Amino acid sequence: MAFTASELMTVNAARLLRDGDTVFVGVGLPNLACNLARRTHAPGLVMIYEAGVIGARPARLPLSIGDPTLVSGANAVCSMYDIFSLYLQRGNVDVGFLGGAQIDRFGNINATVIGDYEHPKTRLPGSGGSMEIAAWANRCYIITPHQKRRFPEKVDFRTSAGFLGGRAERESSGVRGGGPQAVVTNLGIMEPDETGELVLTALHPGITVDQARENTGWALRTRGTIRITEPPTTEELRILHEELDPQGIHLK
Amino acid sequence: MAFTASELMTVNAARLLRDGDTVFVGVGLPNLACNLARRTHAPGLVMIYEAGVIGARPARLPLSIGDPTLVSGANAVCSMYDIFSLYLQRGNVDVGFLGGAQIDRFGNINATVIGDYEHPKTRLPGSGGSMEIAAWANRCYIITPHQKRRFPEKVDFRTSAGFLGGRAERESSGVRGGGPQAVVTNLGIMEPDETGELVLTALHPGITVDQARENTGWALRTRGTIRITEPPTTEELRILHEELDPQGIHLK
Amino acid sequence: MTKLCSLSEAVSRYVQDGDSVYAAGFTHLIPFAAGHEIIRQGRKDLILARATPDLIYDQMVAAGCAKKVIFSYIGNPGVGSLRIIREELEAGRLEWEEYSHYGMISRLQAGASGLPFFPMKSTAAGDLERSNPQYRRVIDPYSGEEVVTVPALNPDVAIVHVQRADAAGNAHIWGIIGEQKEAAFAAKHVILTAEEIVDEEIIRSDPNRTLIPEFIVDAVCHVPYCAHPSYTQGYYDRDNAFYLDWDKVTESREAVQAWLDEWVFGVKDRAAYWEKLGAEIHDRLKVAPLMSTPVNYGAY
Amino acid sequence: MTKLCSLSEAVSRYVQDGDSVYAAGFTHLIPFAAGHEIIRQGRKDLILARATPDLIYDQMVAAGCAKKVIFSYIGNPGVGSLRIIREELEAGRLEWEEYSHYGMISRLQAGASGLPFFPMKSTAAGDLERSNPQYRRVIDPYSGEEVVTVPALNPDVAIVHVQRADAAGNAHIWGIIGEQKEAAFAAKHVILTAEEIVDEEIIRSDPNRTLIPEFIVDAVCHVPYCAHPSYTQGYYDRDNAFYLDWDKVTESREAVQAWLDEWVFGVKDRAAYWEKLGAEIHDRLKVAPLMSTPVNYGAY
Repeated sequence: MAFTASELMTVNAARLLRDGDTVFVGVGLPNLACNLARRTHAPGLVMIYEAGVIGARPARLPLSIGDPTLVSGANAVCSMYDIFSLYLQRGNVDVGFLGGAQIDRFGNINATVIGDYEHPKTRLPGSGGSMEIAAWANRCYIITPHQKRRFPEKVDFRTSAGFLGGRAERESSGVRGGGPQAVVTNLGIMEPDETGELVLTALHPGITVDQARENTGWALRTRGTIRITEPPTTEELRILHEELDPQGIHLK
Repeated sequence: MAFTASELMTVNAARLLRDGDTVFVGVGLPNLACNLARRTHAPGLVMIYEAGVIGARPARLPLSIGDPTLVSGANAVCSMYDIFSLYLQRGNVDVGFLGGAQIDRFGNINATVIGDYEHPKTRLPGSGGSMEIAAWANRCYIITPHQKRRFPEKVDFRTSAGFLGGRAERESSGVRGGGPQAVVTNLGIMEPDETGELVLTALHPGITVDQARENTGWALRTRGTIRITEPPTTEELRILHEELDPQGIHLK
Repeated sequence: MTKLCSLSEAVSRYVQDGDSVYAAGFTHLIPFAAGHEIIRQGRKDLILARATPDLIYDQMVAAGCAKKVIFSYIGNPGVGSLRIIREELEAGRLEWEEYSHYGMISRLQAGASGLPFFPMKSTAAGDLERSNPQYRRVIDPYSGEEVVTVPALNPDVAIVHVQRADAAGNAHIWGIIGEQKEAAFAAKHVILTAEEIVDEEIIRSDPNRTLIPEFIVDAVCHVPYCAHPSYTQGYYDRDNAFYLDWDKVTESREAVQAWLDEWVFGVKDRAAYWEKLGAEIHDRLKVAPLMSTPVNYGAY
Repeated sequence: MTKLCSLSEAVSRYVQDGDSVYAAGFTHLIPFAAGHEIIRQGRKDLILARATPDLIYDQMVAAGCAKKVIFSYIGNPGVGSLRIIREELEAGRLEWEEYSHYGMISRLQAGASGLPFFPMKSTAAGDLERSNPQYRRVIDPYSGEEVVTVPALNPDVAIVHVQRADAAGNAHIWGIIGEQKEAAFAAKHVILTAEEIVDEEIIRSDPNRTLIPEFIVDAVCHVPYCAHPSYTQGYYDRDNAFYLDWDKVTESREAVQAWLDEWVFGVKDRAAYWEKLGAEIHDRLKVAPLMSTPVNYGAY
């Protein structure tokens, strides 16, 4: 049984969530992952959206981060200032999901520019809320396809803090959150080691360490025995395709 | 025809309000004065209460600054943080009414302690919102009975800024509001001169300059010809007694 | 997940001797029942913070629960003094820390936001700033001018009374909303008392009305009439006669003790207190309904 | 006092060449009709500030209205890039100033509060702070640690779309409330557009729902469907197909000009634009009602 990259990433991201977590959700795969977790092992997950929606109960797949389906039936709606201050800065968010054009060896993220900031080769959307999520959520997870250009040794622009130049530097910076805990890709999972460097800790069934190394921009190390992830179950796939994304908008 | 002190003060305070003013209202006489003005020459008066009520339309005489009658039928209700920041600090308030145990020669107000702060002879309620109202409302009016102990040369504790040590000092402090514009008492009206010192500018009918001087703690000066205030009209008294305070709670 | 419990359990679990407590509510929704329960359970050395201590802290100070008050206005609103707190302060038997309303609320706002301080424009008054070393200044890095700062206030426990909440603690509040939300987010623990416990569908029908979300709430207590002698908008009126009476009661410490014996120690909970108030007062505080015009959220 | 006027009059009176403009709304209630009217009136050299420029600013930049953008996220939400703004930035033809969402919103919050700056905790990321000299730091006078600051943003004009307002400008907003209130209080002038103009008694029946009070509002314009292709909670849905289409239209400048000619210059106002969209789109964006449970304010 083969799985698409997006199925693998979504299911493995969902499994990282714990029951009772308060999650700052983005659209796309993180949204699917959270809703999958809520329907399986984490019924007590509280979903928060940066648009100011708390405890959303979307009746349809939200197409943008401000979809009205997130509001109807939610527990609470507040201003953007409140969501960033009372929720995120105050330390009320357990988990943040992040993505970006580049993720480097220490989990720093670039969502701003490729090339020089003043004269960019490619202008990207910019931080949005990710600078604060990366800093202040207790745990961050990154979901992204595994491609060499996405995983350079060093990002062109540090939009959001991973472990900066290493775990010690993040710790001495005094930011409250624990930084990136895992990067879930279509090949496997990378996690930070004691220095904050992302190392390979798991592979999806059928993927080799060499494949992961070839698609990473630094000399990717492994830690201990590489775990092979459990394949998506029939039930997980059923929920994803029948309940969460029946039109196949995100799960291609 | 004789008038009570509270009638005189209320009617004369009401006349200082301009149509369209946004007023930060307190309970008691200021509330009566604002409602009187709104029913006579200033129908466009916007009444704001520090409890966070905007455009109140009280159906009965509010007995406290947070009376529920202020809320039912109001234009808006906001948090205390918002009322002090978005309204007062931002400069959206034209007029503030103030009172206090002591008002000095330069219109500074003491509502905190009589005697020493650490070991007070009399502990008073403290600032509440008056420190900010005195600083940031465009114009402030003080309503208080004319008694020597209430008008010392210098207040024991400067809870709220009048002209500090003189108009120049307030101006150089950079606070946005214009400071006290008039003190309305049961004897007459004092206004600041070009140095910020309160001088007598008006007397109620039948009151003498000497009476005002005897009841003031500094050498009260007069400015130009002392104006004699217009007595309360029959209509003003009717509104006060029939519509605003039929039980005579404030107008004794 | 339900957090329903009795107010007695909630106080027993979340209010400890020596704690800093913020019983929220600016003239509205003041959680008197919780204050009485704290008195009944004999808590000591509390640090009582409130913009306006109101009668609730006057009663708690009278009962010997407090070692310190943090406030911005210690008056009996619309009446005069809070005699007990005033006498204790004048006698030097009670510690205090004093702000203006804006300073006090800014402390909560900083605490709720996870910031170490909040800036305010200068008011030029000066004396309170000089008397309280917690007022400080920083230079605005843009204009070079000074702004005044206050430090974050993060009470050990906030007590917030609301009109309606679900069993998990999502709460609708309307009318004067004072500093309820800020106190709840600033505190380490939150005890919610509610006039009504409603199905979560009621809450979810109007999410913009939810000022307090469940996941910052520790205990949800169903306490009708919790706010008497203050009021709950739409549920009952302020008992102004009580505010006037308290001014008389507090003319003598014996009368205060007798009052506490009768109305706090003499009743087991708020239901008994309300019952004891009697039909005449119940009737006097009743209010005719005046409903909001609903809004359409849309079935997306 | 009524402030009712046409959107054309409001733009003509309150939006001048060179002004800084904040068209508010985080994905919700984006005042597209006002953006189109600004294009039609040929405004130049505007400084366009918004957390998320969205299609509205992509269109205004395409039409040559802007000399600068201030933003925190320049994406087409749920779709991808904003091609026009991106190309102009890459080509160096458009000035810009960039923040994170929290930085941007804190600028408005400071502006709305009358403060010169707002503090934020450090995020440690560093590069944006180094690239934008408007990010500065102050020392927390309590802990001695540094906090990051941004300066107040006080736009010349804010444009805010709401569900319902009275003729004087008291406005009810529900659903995602983003930075509507902050933008209105921060700005020197406020243009309000509303799906419905209602009697003031409707507003006064629920004062806690009023986020914007009349006395900060300059003009009130009745503009149904103002927010298309974004949405108005309870009134119509987001037109996601439009967001996807814009991505294709902006593949060529000719197509963009043709679009502007047809949909902005080719219609005289929002009513004509909505009519031109046609019944099929009207139907697709319809939403079934889902009403809030009313609350009781009490007839005090």
